[in-house]
Amino acid sequence: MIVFAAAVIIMTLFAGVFAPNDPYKTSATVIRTAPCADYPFGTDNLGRCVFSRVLYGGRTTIAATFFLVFVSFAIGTVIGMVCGYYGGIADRIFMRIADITLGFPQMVVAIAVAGILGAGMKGAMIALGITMWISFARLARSHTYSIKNEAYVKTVLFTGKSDFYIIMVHIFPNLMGPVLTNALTQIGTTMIGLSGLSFLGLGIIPPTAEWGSMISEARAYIQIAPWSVFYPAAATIITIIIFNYLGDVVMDYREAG
Amino acid sequence: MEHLLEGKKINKTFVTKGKETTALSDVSFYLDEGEILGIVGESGSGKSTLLNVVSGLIKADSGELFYGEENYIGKGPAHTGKFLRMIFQDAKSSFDPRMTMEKSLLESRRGKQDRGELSELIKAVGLEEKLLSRKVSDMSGGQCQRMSIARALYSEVGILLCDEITSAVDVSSQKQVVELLKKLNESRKLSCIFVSHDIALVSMLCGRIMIMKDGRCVEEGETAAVISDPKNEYTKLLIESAKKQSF
Amino acid sequence: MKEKTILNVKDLSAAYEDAEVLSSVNLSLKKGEMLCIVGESGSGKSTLLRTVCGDAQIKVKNGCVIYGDRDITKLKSCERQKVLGTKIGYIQQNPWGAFNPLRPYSIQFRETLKSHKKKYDAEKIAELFSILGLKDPESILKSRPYEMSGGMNQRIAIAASFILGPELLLCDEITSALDVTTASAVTDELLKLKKETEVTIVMVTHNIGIAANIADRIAIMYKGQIVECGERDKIINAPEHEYTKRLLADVPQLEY
Amino acid sequence: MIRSVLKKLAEIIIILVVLSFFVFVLLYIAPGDPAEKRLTSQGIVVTKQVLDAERERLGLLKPFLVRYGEWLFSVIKGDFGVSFKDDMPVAPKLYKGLVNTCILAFSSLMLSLSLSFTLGVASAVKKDGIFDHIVRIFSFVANSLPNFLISVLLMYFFCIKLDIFPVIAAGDLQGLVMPVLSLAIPMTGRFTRQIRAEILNRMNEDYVTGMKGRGVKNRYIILNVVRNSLGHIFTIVALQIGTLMGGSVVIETIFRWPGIGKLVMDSISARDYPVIMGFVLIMGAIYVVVNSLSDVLDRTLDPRISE
Repeated sequence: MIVFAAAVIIMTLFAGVFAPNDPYKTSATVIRTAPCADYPFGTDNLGRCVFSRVLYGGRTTIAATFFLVFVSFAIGTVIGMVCGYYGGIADRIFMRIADITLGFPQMVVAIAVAGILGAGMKGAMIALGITMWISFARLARSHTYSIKNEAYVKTVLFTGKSDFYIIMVHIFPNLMGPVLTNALTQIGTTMIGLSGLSFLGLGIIPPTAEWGSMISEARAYIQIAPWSVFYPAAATIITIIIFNYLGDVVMDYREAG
Repeated sequence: MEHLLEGKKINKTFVTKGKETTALSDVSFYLDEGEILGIVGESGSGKSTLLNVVSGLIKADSGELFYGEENYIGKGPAHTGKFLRMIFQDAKSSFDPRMTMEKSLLESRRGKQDRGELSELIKAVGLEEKLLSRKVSDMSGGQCQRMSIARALYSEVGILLCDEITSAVDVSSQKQVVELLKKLNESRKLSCIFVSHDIALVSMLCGRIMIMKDGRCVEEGETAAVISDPKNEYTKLLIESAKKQSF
Repeated sequence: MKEKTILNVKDLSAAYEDAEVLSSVNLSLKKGEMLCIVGESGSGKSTLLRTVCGDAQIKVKNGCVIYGDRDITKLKSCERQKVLGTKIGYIQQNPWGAFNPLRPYSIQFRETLKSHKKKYDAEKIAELFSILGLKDPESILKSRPYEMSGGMNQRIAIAASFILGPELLLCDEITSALDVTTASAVTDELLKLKKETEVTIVMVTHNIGIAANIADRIAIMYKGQIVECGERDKIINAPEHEYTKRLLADVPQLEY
Repeated sequence: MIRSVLKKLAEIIIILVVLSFFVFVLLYIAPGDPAEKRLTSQGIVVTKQVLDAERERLGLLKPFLVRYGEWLFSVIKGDFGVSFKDDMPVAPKLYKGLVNTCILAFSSLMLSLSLSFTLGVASAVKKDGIFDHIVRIFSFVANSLPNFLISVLLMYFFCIKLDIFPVIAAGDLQGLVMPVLSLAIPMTGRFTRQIRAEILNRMNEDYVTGMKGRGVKNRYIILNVVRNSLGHIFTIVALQIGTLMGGSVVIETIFRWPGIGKLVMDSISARDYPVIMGFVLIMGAIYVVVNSLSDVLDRTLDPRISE
């Protein structure tokens, strides 16, 4: 599966190399061509190469997903560690907020943001990020809290080392495992969310290639050119399955010890 | 006479779920230089809380704690670490799973590091030097517990607070750890508070004993005197039960 | 006492997934005796009990456990369900490990009895409770395990085993999680019950001191094998195996 | 018990007030002038005078907090203002949409819950059997499917290729099938996985061994385990309410189901703020109330959970 995941990432990262055609070049002569040698996945309503668009679209989706997961991971982990380590009133307030926002309807946030700022990648990212960083923060906090109460951290307290030293040397390395696992499992969910928002027109705005918006556009002429829906759909499903499977495997492995 | 460590009228109450539980009420104790004091009690007697208060890990509600003439109540472990170290029940979790033993040991000393002394100490606690390059997952519970004693010694303090340190290891390691403490007590004048639920074990190691129940000290005195002629009802029951486990 | 063998462990080897825990264990139990199996953590003593009960995670590699005239390691799960409880009882170390912590004892007693097509007999429960030093059986039966102390729970677990009237009772460190004073009270009560019912008891413990005080016979386990087995006096006073000697020397004794 | 319910109630109210404030702030900082937008959308030529009059009429000239207070009070009275698009009161529109959305969401929730509960418990009990493997594969794949994709594919095969169901859900029973399925399939996958894991986890508790040791019948053991898991399963469901809401917006848009989600999607392009605000507030309120309820329920079923 790692091989598949790597293949997907490389294919889309170097979309320019693998793509046979310009994904944005419209051509009136080849509108809705069925898959053929020149256009492996056919063309869409504007005569654009679906295969190239799937590759470039993958780049948009995957890059946005990784960026979002990474930012949430960074922010969430830092806040979680600080809350878990120091406790106190700030921690309690944070936990209340986290309890409430955990699972808060992302779509509602996205709609609120899009309704006011207008549609766009920024709104979609904010909408998804607002709940995602919380999951990292909660996880980091609970692990920090339990590591802090482990005998080895208590032992270090007697040596007079600074809080920063303890967090960086003892706590952070020991919570990386579970938090990174969470990052991996979040990838699939984030892709579903991002492409869903784009599909609704609340995320990436056409003509930028993105799987969700490609499917949304092509839906109108699905009877005439089903390939322009099926290939991006298949790409989406396969990618999500690959990353979800990876997440499951790592999770099982960690649970088994 | 001046005591090495002394606690006066220590009180501590925990609040969980809106309910108050008194963990310590008016507990006083002292520890003289070169002495091993045993504290015996069952779960919930407050013995571990007392040790945590003495070490500075938990703050007492009221009372006084003296190290020599210095009242250090309210000070945290960063301060108390200059003269005492605590050793915990769970030996394996006393070491960072990602660190080698050597790193863990070096970390414990505030002053100048001395690797020669380190290897000497490892031998003094009955371990081999090559264990220093290991991580905790490759060591047994008994080895870890001796390693944590070595770590405390390397930090150059004179007082060890032992919290049920032999409860999680098998009987032969338990014996080894106890013998080691005895030896260090004689050779290095190490002073020690030894908390345990096992009165038989304490009777083998400690010169003086304190019996705790429900957050109070119910009896205190020379070990031999307390065991052969207990005054308190609870102490009698405890000794009675312990006798049923000896042969 | 008539010397009748009720359980026979023959050349038993068993393993969890890949690690072998028991190797060629031989043991026979006489009716009405109290046998203590003593060993340290990892010696395989608890696994031995669990193998007799038929734990699905343990794979029997070799040998058998004869109860009656059958090898009970080969029972189907529905047959085993009928044997466990009524013929062979089993109590584990965790005092909260006998009952669902969230439901009243009375319902769970009913479920236990119904599983064996027996009637709920409040009087018999009350009688068992009084031997075990449990006062006010009605209010206890109405309460739920999570509200009760460990000692209480372990006593009620013992009552739940005895209500089914087993021939053989397997006790896995049942006093290890309790305080010393509670533990000795529970042990005394168990002995009282044993006298009344003449049940055979196998008691697993890491504490040879307990064994020395209650056992008729003692078996010493070390690294998955029984290294020595014999009458209580012989094991305590004239041990033969090196490990037994070391164990006896290392156990802390009250000094005064 | 009563105290904790009251506490929860106070908490809900505080959260809702904070939420409403955020919604109002978002609106306040939003670019574009609602008055201008409103006039243009009605085809009126915008002059300074007309604009000022319109602003005055909409109450846009009053101080921020006064406007918030007035808005909050009318919302409490059930008045969400008038639509910028057609001057009609928003509340009835939201209400009508909400009823339709609830029908859709509730049907799919019930469908997937009953399915996943059965599948989850059964596959946990028969762990590692053939049935368990099939359930695991199904739930894994279903969980990986975005619901907009499912609905597009379902629509293609059942409505266009096979022509069994109508493409546009008219709000009747037949039109309900496709949207319900699209919502329920991924949700069933997710629930099944979580319920299976929860039951498996609880099967490992010591008391299960204890019961087996007394020869208690399997049936009773499973009932005990399921009973103890219920509280947590409710929490799992409550946490998915957010996803369900989001999903219904997508599904309603695709199948043109006349729910609140479709209403709000239509309003976004028109910058019809009162509708958007009402939507966010109502959805937030439902989410908060459902989760508080499940929390109380969980604590009642398992009193060991600490405060």
